[in-house]
Amino acid sequence: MARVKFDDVTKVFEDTSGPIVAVEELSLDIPDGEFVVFVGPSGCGKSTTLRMLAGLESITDGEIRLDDQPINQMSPRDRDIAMVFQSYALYPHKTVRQNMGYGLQLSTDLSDEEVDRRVVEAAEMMGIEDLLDKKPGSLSGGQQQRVATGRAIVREPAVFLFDEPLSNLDAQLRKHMRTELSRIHSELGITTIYVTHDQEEAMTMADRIVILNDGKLQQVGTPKEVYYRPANAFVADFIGSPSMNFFDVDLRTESDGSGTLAGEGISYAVSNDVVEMVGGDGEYTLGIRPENLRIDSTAPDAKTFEAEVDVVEVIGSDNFLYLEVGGKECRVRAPVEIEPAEGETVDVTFDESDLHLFDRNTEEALVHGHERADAEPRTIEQEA
Amino acid sequence: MINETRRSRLVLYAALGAFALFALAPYYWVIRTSFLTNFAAIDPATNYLPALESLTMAAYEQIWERYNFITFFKNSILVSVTATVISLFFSIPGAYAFARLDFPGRKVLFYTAVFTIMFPWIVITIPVYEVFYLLNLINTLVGVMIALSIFVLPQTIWLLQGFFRQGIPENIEEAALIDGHSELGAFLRIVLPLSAPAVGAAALFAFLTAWNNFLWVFVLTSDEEVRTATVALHYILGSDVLRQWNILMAAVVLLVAPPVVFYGLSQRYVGEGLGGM
Amino acid sequence: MEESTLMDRARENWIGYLFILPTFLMFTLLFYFPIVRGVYMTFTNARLGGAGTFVGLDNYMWLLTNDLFHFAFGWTLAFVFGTTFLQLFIGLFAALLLSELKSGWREWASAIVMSPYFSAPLAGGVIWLWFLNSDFGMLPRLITDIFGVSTPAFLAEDLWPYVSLIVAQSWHDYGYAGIIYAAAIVGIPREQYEAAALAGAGRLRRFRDVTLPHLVTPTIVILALRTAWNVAEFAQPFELTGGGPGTRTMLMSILTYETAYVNLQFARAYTLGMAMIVISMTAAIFYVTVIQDEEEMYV
Amino acid sequence: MSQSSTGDGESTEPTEAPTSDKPSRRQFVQATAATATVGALGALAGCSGEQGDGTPEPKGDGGGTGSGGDTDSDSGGSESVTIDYLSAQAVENAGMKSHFQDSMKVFEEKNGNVSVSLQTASYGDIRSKLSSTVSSGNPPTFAEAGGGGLQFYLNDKVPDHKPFIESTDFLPNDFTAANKESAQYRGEYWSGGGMRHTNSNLGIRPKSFSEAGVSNPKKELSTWSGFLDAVRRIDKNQDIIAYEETGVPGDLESYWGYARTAYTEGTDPWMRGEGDDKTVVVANENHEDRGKTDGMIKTCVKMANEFSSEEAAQRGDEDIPSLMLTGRVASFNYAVPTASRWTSVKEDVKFGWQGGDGDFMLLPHPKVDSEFGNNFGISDLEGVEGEHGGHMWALEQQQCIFEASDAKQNAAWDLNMFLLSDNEFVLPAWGEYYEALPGLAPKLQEVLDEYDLAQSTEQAYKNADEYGVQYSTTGAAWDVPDVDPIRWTDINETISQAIAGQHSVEETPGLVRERILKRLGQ
Repeated sequence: MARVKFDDVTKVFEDTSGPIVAVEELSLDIPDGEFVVFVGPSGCGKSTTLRMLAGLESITDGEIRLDDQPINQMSPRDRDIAMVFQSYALYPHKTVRQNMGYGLQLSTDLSDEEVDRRVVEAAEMMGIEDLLDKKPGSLSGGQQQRVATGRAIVREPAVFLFDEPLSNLDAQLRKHMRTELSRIHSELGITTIYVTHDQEEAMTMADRIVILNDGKLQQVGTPKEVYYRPANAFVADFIGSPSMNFFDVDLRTESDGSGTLAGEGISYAVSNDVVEMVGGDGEYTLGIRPENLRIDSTAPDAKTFEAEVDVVEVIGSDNFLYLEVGGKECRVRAPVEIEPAEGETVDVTFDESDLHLFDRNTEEALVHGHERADAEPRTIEQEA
Repeated sequence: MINETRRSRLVLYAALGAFALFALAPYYWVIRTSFLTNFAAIDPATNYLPALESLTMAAYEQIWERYNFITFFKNSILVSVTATVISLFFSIPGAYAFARLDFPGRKVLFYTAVFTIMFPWIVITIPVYEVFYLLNLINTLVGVMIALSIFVLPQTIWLLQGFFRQGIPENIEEAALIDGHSELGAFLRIVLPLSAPAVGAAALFAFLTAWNNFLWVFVLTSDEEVRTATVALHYILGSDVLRQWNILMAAVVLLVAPPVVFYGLSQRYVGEGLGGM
Repeated sequence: MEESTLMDRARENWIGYLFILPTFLMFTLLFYFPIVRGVYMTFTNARLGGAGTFVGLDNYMWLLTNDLFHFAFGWTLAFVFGTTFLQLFIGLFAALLLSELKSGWREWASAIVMSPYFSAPLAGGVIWLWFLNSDFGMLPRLITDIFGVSTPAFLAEDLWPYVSLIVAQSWHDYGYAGIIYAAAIVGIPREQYEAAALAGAGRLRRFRDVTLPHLVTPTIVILALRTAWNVAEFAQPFELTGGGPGTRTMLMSILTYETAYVNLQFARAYTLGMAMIVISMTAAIFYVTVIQDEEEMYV
Repeated sequence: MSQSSTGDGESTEPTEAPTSDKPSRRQFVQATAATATVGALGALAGCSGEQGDGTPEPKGDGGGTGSGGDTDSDSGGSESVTIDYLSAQAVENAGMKSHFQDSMKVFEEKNGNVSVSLQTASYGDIRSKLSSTVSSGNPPTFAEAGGGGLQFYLNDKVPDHKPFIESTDFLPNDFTAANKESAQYRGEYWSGGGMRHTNSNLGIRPKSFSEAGVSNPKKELSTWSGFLDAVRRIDKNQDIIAYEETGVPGDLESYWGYARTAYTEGTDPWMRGEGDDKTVVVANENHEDRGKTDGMIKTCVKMANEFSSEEAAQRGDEDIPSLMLTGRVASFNYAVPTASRWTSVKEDVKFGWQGGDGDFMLLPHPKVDSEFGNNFGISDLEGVEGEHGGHMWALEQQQCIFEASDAKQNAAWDLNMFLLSDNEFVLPAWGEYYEALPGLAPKLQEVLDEYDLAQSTEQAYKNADEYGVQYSTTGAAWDVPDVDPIRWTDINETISQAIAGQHSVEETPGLVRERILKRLGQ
C-alpha cells in the first residue's frame, strides 16, 4: 500500500548522436490504491517512467518517492514492487509454481508452505491452478499472461506495475483480461500503474489517465475529464476512437456578438458564448468527435456543411461514415439507420456544445462547448 | 515438407548422395592410403577398393613407433579442453554484456571485438611471440593454452552474443531483479542456466578450433613435449625426406578423425542456434 | 538538470565493464599490442634479428612497385571472391537439402555433409594434394578410368591450379555457411510455408518468397566473415600449391609468410600484411555497418 | 672477441650463472625494457646474453678427432648448464631421430655438467622457428641455423666463432672444403661447420635407359649430349616422364648443381669478386663466362619444358622416389646419397644398373660437351666444355652458437665437436641412418670402411671425392649477406617461374640478373 510521487523526474539517454530526453520534468502524485494508466504513443516515455519507478532505469534528475521515501538509489528488490512485462518474462526453465513463488523465496523468509499457500491462492484468483506444474513454454499466450500477473500478485507488493501487459493478446482475450485486471485491482486495492498505448484500455480501466507525449506530461485526469476536456489537440486526438476530426477555421465575429467558424468547406455559426470564451477573431482549430457529428438535412443552414460520402462501414451497432470535407477526411459515427450511398452529398451538423476549439499555434484547448452550455456531458453510450 | 512426392524424395536423396560423395571422396582416398603399404598406395595395380588381404595397419604402427603421438594427442586434448573452458569463462560474461547490457562504449568495444575475428593472424606472429616470451610462456603448455583461449575467444563471444541477443527471453533479468536478485545473481541464476545449449555449442566450436589450430602452437612451441597433434602432422609433412604417403595419410586420419567424429556425435545435441545471429 | 559525469555513468554500468574487462585485457595482450607493433614496423627496415631504423614509406613504395605483390593482390581478390561465393552457394544448397530431411535423419546427414569444415585446414591441404595428385590421386585416376582421357595436372596446368585451390578451399569451408543457413532455415515458422503453399506457391516460389527473406542476415554474416577468413587463409593453400607452380598461384598470405620467413624481411612482410588487413577490414566495416542497422531493431 | 661485446659498457658481472633454460632474470628485465621502447624488435636478444667481460672463453682442446668427452674440466667447474639445441637434422627421418635422442644422452654422459634440451623443426620450418625465437630475444644456445646464421652473425646475435675454431688443433684443417667455404664470411667464422653434407647427382631409372638402348650408362650418360640423346629416345618411345626437373623454388638445387657442369675447376657460375665488389656473371654482356651460366639456366628451363611433366615447377625432390619406383619418371638431377629415401618407399629397391634392370642408379651430373649447345639449340653453350660437378649442401647445415653465457657457449661448442667428431655419433649417423658426407674430411673414409653402402651412396661419395672442387656449395663463396634470398628467391624462384611458363627461356637469365643486382643494391 503506497503512495507514489514523481517530482520533476527527468531521464536522459546518451546516444552516439547526442543525449535523448526520454522523460522531461515529470511531476505526478498517485495516491494509495489508485489505478493509474500511462498512455501515449510509442516513444513517449511512459515505459521509461515505469522502469524508473521499478528501478530498472536510473533517474537522471528529480526524485521518485514511495510513501514519501525517496527511492532513487534503491535497487529494484528493495522497492517492494511487482511488475508484469509485455513479454511476460517468465523463467522458461521453471514451472509455473516456481515462477510464481520465486520472488517470495528470494525476498522474504516465508516458509515453503506459506509460499506455496500464497502461490495457490494467487493461482486460484487467476484461474490457473491447473497449470501450476507446467512450464511456460507449453502455455498459451493468455495463460502466460495470467501466470505473469499471478507472479506479481503473489508478492503482495506496495505497487503493481504493468508494462503493456495485454498487447500480445488477441482482441477478445484482451477485453476479457481488462475486466479481470480491474476486478483484481478492486479486490486487492493495491496502487497500480499501468502502461499502455491503447487509449481504450486506458479509458476502461483507469481511475486516472496520464497522457504523455515526447517525454512531456500532457494531461492527468479521469477518463471523462480527458475525453470531454482534453487539455490540448494531442490529447483530444489521442483519446477517443475513431479519433477527433480537426478543421482549421477562422472565427469571424458578427455584429450581434455571435460568430461564424469558417474553413475549407466548412461554415458554422456559433453563439456569443463561444465567441466570448475564445476571445474574438482569430485562427483556431475546430475539433469535433465523430460521435458528435450528425447527418441531418433539417438542421439550420448556418450550422450545416456539406460533405461527400467516401466510404460507409457497417459495424452493426453503428455505421462509420468517411466523408470528404474541403479535401479532408471527416469521420462520422452515425446510427444504423443512416446509411447514405457512397458518392452522395450529405448535410452534416453538430451541437455547439460538442465543439472544441484549440489555439492553432500552441494547440492548447481554448473552449470546450459544453462548459458554457452547462450540459451534463453525455456518455458515449447515451449518444449511441 | 509440403506436397511430398516419391519423385521429389528421390531427387532429394540423389542430391544428398552427391553431396556426401563430394564431402567424403577426398577422405576416402586418404583412408584407403593409410591402410596400405607405401608401395601399394602408389602402385597403379592397387584397386580403388583394395583387396582385403592387402590392407595393413603398418602405417599406423609405424606412426605409433616413430612419433610420440600419445604425447601429441594428450597435449591436444589438454590444451583444447583448457582453452575451451578458459574462453567460455571469459566469453560468457563478455558476450552477455555485449548482447544485453547497455553502457557507454559498448558498441565501440563490440566492434573492436568483431574486428579481431576477422584479423589475418599471420601478420602478427612475431609480436605475439615476443609477448609470450616476455611472459616466459614459450614452449610451455600453459602458454599454448592461453594463446588458444584467446584465439578462440572472439568466435566464442560472437556465437554467444548472438544467442544472448535472441535466445534469452526479453526482460528476463529485469524480472529477476524485481523478484529480488542482484544483477550478478540474475545473470548467474537465471540467464546462465538458460544458456546451456548455446554454451554447449560454443564449447564445441571452441574445442574444434583449438584442436585444429596450427599457427599459434607452431609459433609458440619447439619442444616435442608440448606439441599438439596438428602441428605434429605438419612436422611429419615437412620433414624433407619423408614422403611415405601411407604414413602421411595415417597421420591425417588420426588428426582429422577426432574432431569430425566429435562433431558428428555432439552436433545433434547442440544442433541449431549455432548461427551466431 | 545536472550533467552526469563519466564516472557516474561508469559506476552505473559497472557490471557491463566488469564483464568485458577480462576479455579486453586478453585482447590487448594478443591483438592490439602486436598489431600496433606490426604497424610501426612497416615504417622501419626491420629484418631478421635487426631492430631496423625508420625508413618512412619506403616499404609501401616497395609494395606498390612490386609485380608479385600486384599479382598476389589481384589473385587474392579473385580467390576470396570465388571461395566466398562458392562456399555460400554450396552451403546454402546443403542446408536446403538437409532441411528437407526429417529430424533425426537430418542430424546424421548433416554431420556427414558438414564434416570437411571440422578437419584442420592444414590437413585439408594435404588431403586435396593427395586427392588431386596427377600420378597417385583418386580424381585423375577416376576420370581416366571412366572417360578414358588423361586429365590435366590439376595443381599445375593452365587455369587448373586456380580452380583446384578454390574448389579445395570451398570444400573445406562450405560447412560454415551450411551450418548457419541450416540454423536459419530451421527457425523459419512452418506456417509461413503452409500459407504460401495454400496461396498456390510452388517449391521455387516458396523458396523465393518465404525462405530467402529469412536468409538475408545470415548471408551478410557469412559473406563478411568468410571474406575475411578466406583472405587470411594460409595453411591449406600453403600445403596445396605453396604459391606454385612458379609463383602462379601466389596468395597474399603465402607471400607474407615467405617474405617474413624465407627472405627474412619482416618489415616488408608486415607491409604486405597491411594490404591483407585492408581487404579484411573492408569486409569487417561492411559487416559492422550492416549489423549496426540490424541491431537497431533490438533497441 | 665477439662483435657484439665491443663497447658493451653496461655488462655487469653475473652473480650467478643461469642454471636452467629459462631466461635469467636479468635477461627478462632487459627484454622488458627493450620492448617498452616500441620498435626494438630484434634488438632484444643479442647483447643481453653477453655476460662477464664479453669474451667467450673456449677451452683448450676440442678433444681430438676421437672424442670430445674428456674436456669438461674447465667448462664452468662444478656449474651445470642446460643448453637448448635446435636441430632439423634430428628429425629428418625416424632412424635419425632416435639416434639423436640417444646421442644426446651419450653426450651428456661424456660431459658431466651439461644437459641438452633438444628442440626440433624440419628444414622447412627451422628458419621461421629461429626467426621468431631470436627476434624476440629467446635464441637457442646452439642451432642448425643454416644460411640464416650469417644474418644473425651480421646482426650480432651470433658471436665470432674464430676463438672456438682456434681452440682446437685440427680445425679448420679437417673441415671438408664445403664446410671451410660455408663457415666463414669474408674471413670471419660465423659458424662451427655443418655435421654433414649431401651432394646433387644425376638419378636414372636403369630399366628405362636400357630399354632406350643404353648399355654403359657411366660412359654414355657422362655428357649432356649423351644424356639428351637417351632422354629424347625415352621421351619418344616410352610412356614415362623422360626427365623430371625438381622445379619448386625450394628444390631447384638440382639446377645449382649442374650449373657447374659447364665449368671446370670449381669456378662459380653466378658471382665473382671480393667483398662488396661483386661481378654478377648471369646475363652479364661484358663477361666472358656469361654464355656458360646463361646457357645452363636455359638448359634447365628447356629440359623441363621439353621433357618434364606439367607439374615440374611444383615438383619437390621428395616426390621422385615414388614416381621413379612406379615407372613414372626415368631421370632427374636431384639424386642424393641418402638411400633410405628409396627404401622407405619400397623395401627391396634394386640400386645400381643391375644389367639394365635396376630401379634406381646414381651417376655424376652429365658434363657439358662441345656439341651440346648445338644439339639442344642453346647457342650460348656452343663449343663449351665442362667437368662433372654438382651442388654440395653445406650452408643449410651450418650450426651456430648464439649469444649466451660462457659456460653455455662452451657447452654448445662441446656439443658441436661431439657431433662433428665423435665416432659414436658420426659413423651410424651418416653411414646408416641418413647416408651423407660427414662434415670432417677424415670421417668420410671411416664411414666407407665401416658400412656396406648402396650403389647410390657410394657413387655420390665417389663423385664428391673425384671431382672435389666442382662439388661446391652454391653461394657460400659469394660472401654476401643476402646469400639466401639470392639463391632461393632471385635465382630459383625466377627459374621456377620460367618453368611454370611465366617467363620465356630467353628472358630468364636477364630477369635473374636484374633481381640479383637489385638485391645487391647495385
